[in-house]
Amino acid sequence: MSNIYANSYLIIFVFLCLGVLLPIGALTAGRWLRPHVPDEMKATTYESGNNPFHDSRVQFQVRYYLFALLFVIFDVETVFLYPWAVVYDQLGLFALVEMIIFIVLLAIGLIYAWKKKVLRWM
Amino acid sequence: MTLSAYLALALILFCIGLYGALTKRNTVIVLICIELMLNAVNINFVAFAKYGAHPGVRGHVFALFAIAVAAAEAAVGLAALIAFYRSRKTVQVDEANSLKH
Amino acid sequence: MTFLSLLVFSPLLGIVLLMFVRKTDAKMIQWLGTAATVPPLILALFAFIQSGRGFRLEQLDEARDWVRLTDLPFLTDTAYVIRYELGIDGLSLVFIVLTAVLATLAAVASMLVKTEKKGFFLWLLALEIGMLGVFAAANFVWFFLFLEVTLVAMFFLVGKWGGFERERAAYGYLLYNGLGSALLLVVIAVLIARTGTANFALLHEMLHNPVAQGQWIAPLTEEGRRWLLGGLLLAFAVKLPAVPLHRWLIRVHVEAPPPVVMLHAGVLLKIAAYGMIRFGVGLFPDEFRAFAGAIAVFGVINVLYGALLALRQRELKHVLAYSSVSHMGVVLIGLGALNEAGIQGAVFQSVAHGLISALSFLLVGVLAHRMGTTDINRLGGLAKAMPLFSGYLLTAALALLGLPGMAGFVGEFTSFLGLFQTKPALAAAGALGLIFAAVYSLKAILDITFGRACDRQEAVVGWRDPQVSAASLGELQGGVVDLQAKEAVPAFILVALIVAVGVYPQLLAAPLDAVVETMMNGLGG
Amino acid sequence: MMEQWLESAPSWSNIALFFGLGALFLAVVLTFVTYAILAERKVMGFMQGRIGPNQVGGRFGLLQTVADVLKLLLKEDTIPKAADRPLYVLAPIIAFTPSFMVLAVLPFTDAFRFADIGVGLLYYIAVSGLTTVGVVAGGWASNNKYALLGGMRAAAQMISYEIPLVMSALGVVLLAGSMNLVDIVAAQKDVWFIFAQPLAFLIFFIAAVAELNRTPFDLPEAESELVAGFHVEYSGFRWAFFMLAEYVYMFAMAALVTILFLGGWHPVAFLGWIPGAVWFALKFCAVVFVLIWFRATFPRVRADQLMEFAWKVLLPLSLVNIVLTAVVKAWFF
Amino acid sequence: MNNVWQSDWSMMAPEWIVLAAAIVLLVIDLALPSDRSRRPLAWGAAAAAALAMIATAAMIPAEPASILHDTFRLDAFAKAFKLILLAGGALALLLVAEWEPKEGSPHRGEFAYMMLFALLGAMMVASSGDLLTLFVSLELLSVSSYILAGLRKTASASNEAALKYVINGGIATAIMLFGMSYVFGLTGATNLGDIARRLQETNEPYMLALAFLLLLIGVSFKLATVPFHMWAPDVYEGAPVPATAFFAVVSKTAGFVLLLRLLVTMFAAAPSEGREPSSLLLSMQPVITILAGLTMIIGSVVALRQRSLKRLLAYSSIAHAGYLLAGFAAMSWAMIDSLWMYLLVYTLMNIGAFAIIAHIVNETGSDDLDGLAGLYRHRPLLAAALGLFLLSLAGIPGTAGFIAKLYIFIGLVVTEPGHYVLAAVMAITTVISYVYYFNLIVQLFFRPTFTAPLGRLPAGLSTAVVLCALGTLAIGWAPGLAYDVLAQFGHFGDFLP
Repeated sequence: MSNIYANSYLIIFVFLCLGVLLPIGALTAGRWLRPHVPDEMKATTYESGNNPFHDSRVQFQVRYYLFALLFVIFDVETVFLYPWAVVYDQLGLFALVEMIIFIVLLAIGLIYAWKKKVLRWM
Repeated sequence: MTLSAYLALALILFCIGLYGALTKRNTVIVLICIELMLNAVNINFVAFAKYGAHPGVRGHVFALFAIAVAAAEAAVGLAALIAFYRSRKTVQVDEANSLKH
Repeated sequence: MTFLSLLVFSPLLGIVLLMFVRKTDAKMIQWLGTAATVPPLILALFAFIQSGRGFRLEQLDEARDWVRLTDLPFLTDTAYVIRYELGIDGLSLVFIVLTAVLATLAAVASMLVKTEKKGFFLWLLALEIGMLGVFAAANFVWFFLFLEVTLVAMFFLVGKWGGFERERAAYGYLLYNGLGSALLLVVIAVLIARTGTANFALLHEMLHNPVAQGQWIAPLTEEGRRWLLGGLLLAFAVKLPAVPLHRWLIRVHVEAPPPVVMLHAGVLLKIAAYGMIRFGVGLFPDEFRAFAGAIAVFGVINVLYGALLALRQRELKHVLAYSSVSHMGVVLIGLGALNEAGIQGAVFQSVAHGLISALSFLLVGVLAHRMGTTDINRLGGLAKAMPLFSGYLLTAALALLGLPGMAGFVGEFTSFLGLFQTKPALAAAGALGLIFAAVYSLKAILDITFGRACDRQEAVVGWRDPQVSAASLGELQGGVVDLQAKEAVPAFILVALIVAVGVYPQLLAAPLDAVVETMMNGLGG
Repeated sequence: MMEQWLESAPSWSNIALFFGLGALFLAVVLTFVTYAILAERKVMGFMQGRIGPNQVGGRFGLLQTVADVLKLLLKEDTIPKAADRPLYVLAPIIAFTPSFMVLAVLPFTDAFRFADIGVGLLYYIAVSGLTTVGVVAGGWASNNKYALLGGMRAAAQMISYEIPLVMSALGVVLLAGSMNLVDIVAAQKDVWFIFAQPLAFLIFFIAAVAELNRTPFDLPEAESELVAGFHVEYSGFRWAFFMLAEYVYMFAMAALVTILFLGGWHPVAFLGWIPGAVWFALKFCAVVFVLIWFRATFPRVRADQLMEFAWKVLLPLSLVNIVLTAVVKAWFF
Repeated sequence: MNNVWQSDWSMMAPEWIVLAAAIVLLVIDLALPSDRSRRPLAWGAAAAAALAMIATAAMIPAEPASILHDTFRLDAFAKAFKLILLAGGALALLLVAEWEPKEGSPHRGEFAYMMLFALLGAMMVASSGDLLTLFVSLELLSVSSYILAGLRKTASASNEAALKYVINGGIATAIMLFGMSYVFGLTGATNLGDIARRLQETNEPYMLALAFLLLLIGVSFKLATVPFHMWAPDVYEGAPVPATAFFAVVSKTAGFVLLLRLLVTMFAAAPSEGREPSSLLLSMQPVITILAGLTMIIGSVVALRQRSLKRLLAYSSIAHAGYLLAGFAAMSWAMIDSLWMYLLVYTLMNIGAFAIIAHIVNETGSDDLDGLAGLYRHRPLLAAALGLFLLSLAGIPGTAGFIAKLYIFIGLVVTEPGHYVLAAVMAITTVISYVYYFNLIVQLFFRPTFTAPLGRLPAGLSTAVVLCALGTLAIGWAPGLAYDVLAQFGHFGDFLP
């Protein structure tokens, strides 16, 4: 059993290596094959023809952050949901009630965000 | 001996986080450092739960709760930071000095 | 029996009534406020007379359940029970009478206060409650409670109705006495914690033959008791005040309004003396011996220092303030003697100085009111302008310097007598102070009454009082109003009392004897 | 055969073995991608009444994509001087690597599978999330307004749709009582979860399409508004790797859908004699086809529709689904 | 799992009430059209807290018990401190009802139920018997508090306060949690009782000491005791007044509850490095003593030069935390009793003062202490009430403050060797504190007024002020009232699980 455990992660590690090696290999191979004649125009930022004006690191709309916050909350809450789901059979009715309360609270949170116009994109 | 290795790692992480949290000026970095500390805690819990004197699942549970709470704190922290940025147009802690010391 | 509660809290009635009087109705307020101080006076005198007739004061003791801090199983039932306890003996009685009398007189003298009389009387009555309570309390917690009431009341009276630097004076008073009280509080806390009781009588028992109130309460050690006594004495030394802790006293005497100073010099300073006698000698007789010498030395220092500085002052209030320091020194001397005469002297001196300083500050108040200044340099020849006033002033001076046949003499004489028996050298040194006293008091008073103001211009400028439309000394002597009846009455009463005590000390000695007796027994000889 | 390898004690030989197999599998995946692209173009061609690639490699253009790849390989690679160079170089790798890593846990048949870990599903979701970082990094690093916008949109979209994805998968976990993908497939022996969890399937599939940045949710690279989204500045093989990542994800996601909802390698009732591999392949291809079909038929949604759909429709639905599933299970099982 | 069904849920009645109220209010707040006033919500919240308080009081005679595998304990300790917490919470909610910042109060709804959630967290801290619940409920309190601090979204001071609070609180949490992880590692248990038992035979003195110190640091962050107090003044000044009142009272109380539950329960019997004294807690006594002394000194000295009322009260609250910590450091048999008494009194007098300050801030928009000048002239009763609270804070006899302080003093000196130094420090700092408290009194009564006369005190504030004033006076003159309640708890004999 522990062997399976170890081996599985070994495999994952191997896949990681492969996943890194492929692009590196390909790109180095490309370096030998492809031409390399840089010039000014090539190195400029592309802005549909017109010359790039001021820095493009524009300040994002705040709504991006708001969604990020929501994501953090809801995504992490699943941390409780998954274990519960896995052992649901053993837990019985009480767990159901508990989790329904939990989900209702989550829903209230969602409704709150909804009402406060956080979910409005435009 | 695996345990002490994990503990050492956690301790190092924690100290880095603490150092950063106490010295850095940029609030985002400070918040990240706090997360770092909390993750050090999680490593501790999980390590103890697996290799500790009394192995058991409690450590994992505690880690789960720690993660959730950390997320909540991070969310509130970012929200506070955004509000602060809106009113002050900066994210530097040491510029948060309108309240006299 | 609720006699004492009645005595202590009867001014409350006045406070309540005053609440319903309009701010503007000064006459009504003055009248009501004065009336409110009468009930305690009557009750006090009644008790005094009764005790003179052999009535046993113990019968007046009161006790009600107040609070039980804890009922932990390992403690005895009596442990940490703090009750509401009042009880008096001859010693307290004397001071209570003094307080009641002076309070009434001060209330009368409050006519010199013109602004916000309502608030003034409210606090004055609160102050009286505090003072009466301090002397009537039979339990440390309540003693402290009443003591702090006086503290707050004085803070307001000085800070709101005082002279130009009133707030500074008030803070000085607050901090010095606050420190004293805090120290006292620690001592009290230790006593309660280690003996489980705050009642004086019980404490007396516990301290002499300690009974464990239960496990986990460490009994007091010999050394511990010495420390406690030290703290106690230091706390009261601040309030007495003993040199070098006397700065606040001067400022308060100078800044506070006359009636307040009457009470302050007359009663509040005596609380310290009372405390030293009651707790110092009463609770820690054996340990007290160790301190007696030091106390006597401090006493002598007080006497000389006060007297010398009084000599150099050219401002009547300062003179009197330093004379207070000097006279309180005499109290210390009496305590330092640590024999029957000494202690009796200390009490006598307290009462005497209470009456005398009350009288002198009443007169100073009047003077300041008339002339707008009390600067000796600027005043002179009042004997012609205000003969009656000058007469009283002279009497006060004579009392101050301890003329035989006046109260001051009895106090100083007995105290020094006591000290001569134990520490003649010190006593001799201290006696110098009496000579100085004669010099400074006569010098100051005579300058004012018969002497000539140093320079006229100054004098002319000196008169601040709008009532006086005078532009020159000549006119002034015609123009100034002499002591009026309503001012003369309290002055007269005071003089009468001074003389009475002076010629018939037994008046005070009678109630005291029993107390001093027991204390002497406590001291073992 | 995988079992005994898995059960053998971990050793260097194992590593070598796995490496070989992994490389082999990588080749397979690449071939799939090559022909998936071709298939996509062909199918769309037919759907739009065109022929599609028909020059290179016979009249079916079988070598068309190969040629494209070679072209990309030979294309000059430019890095704008305004770019944040190290990040710019790193981004494609960050984007691609997870896409391949997730394949490690997918069981294709009971024999043909790699890692067998208890939290397979969680692993998939967690690792696939990393790609977002690569995308945003690319958008940020190339320091170009369109790229940045594309990157941000990609991030917002991915995180928004990840939640319904996760929540709907929860229904499956509830029924299977395990996060191990093999167990999940095993749990579908009798009834596929697409029938037990229709709602979850819908949500999951929609969310999956969005995660793949495919039409109708391909805003991050919307040619018509953002030129090309987060990889405007990329060209040559760097660009190729973003593309590659997307198609590998298409592969992975199709496989995952098959595993979670279509009963993996389980045959349709009476057709048990056909090997599981074939069944898996069929279902897999069906899913891929549907994905291509979508692209051909659906218009692109607006950004606001996109986000609000995720939060206001999918998320509540998936919550409802969880409760329903739990209740039903509590009562009837 | 049956026992979960059978377990006696009525024990959690107060918590249920608060939780239900919070959620209902939340929903109502969402449903209510935005132009409607949210004031009734705050009143409702206050009512709920009061109701919960009654429920708690009703349970006082009940035997100590625990449910949910001993994660939720309802012992005398829990009941006693819940009473204080709920009282403070209810009064603070009254302040919320009258909260009128100049930019208007669009978030009063949030204010109300966020405060309820924080209150819930504090209550759970009081009655949690497990490290896990302790931590989670503490975080519920903290996170809600961060939000409360930042509720004036448009005011930059408020935002800054929230930010500082989050950062400091986060660091504190992390440190405390790190300590907890070591404790868990040493014992493998999260139940406080088991931990206490297993710590007795632990043989890792250094890790144990480290854990203790980490926990102590974390707690003292929350308590804002020196040297971890720097955040408090800023947060107190920036936050809206009701929130400030809440932090000063409820959070502080919860902090001390945490201190007792965490450190005392776990380490009272834990072995210490070296021979004598055998208990780790006792061997750490010097550290705590020094902390207490420094806290008292710095709190009261720095308060001297404050102009802002909130900031002044912040430092004064630091000083009070010092007194409380002194009571803890004494570790006499009177420890918990005296802390309870002090916290009760502290709650009353502080909320009272804050209520009046809230009124001044609402009316004048500033909390500079000039705002008090001459208040006596046109609002004598208000001035008198504030004067009373200030005297009580200063510990003048005749007010509740004195009684509480006296008990702390007794606790300090009852043991041998007594903590005479600490007692002396406490006495001196008390006198120092006279300066700034009486300075306010001078402003109130002696100085002429510059500002326009204040309006009448609105209903909520006046209710709070009257209740607090009555309490302060009553306990001051008849402490028996409070001590009889205290006697009900049997000196928390069942505190240690």
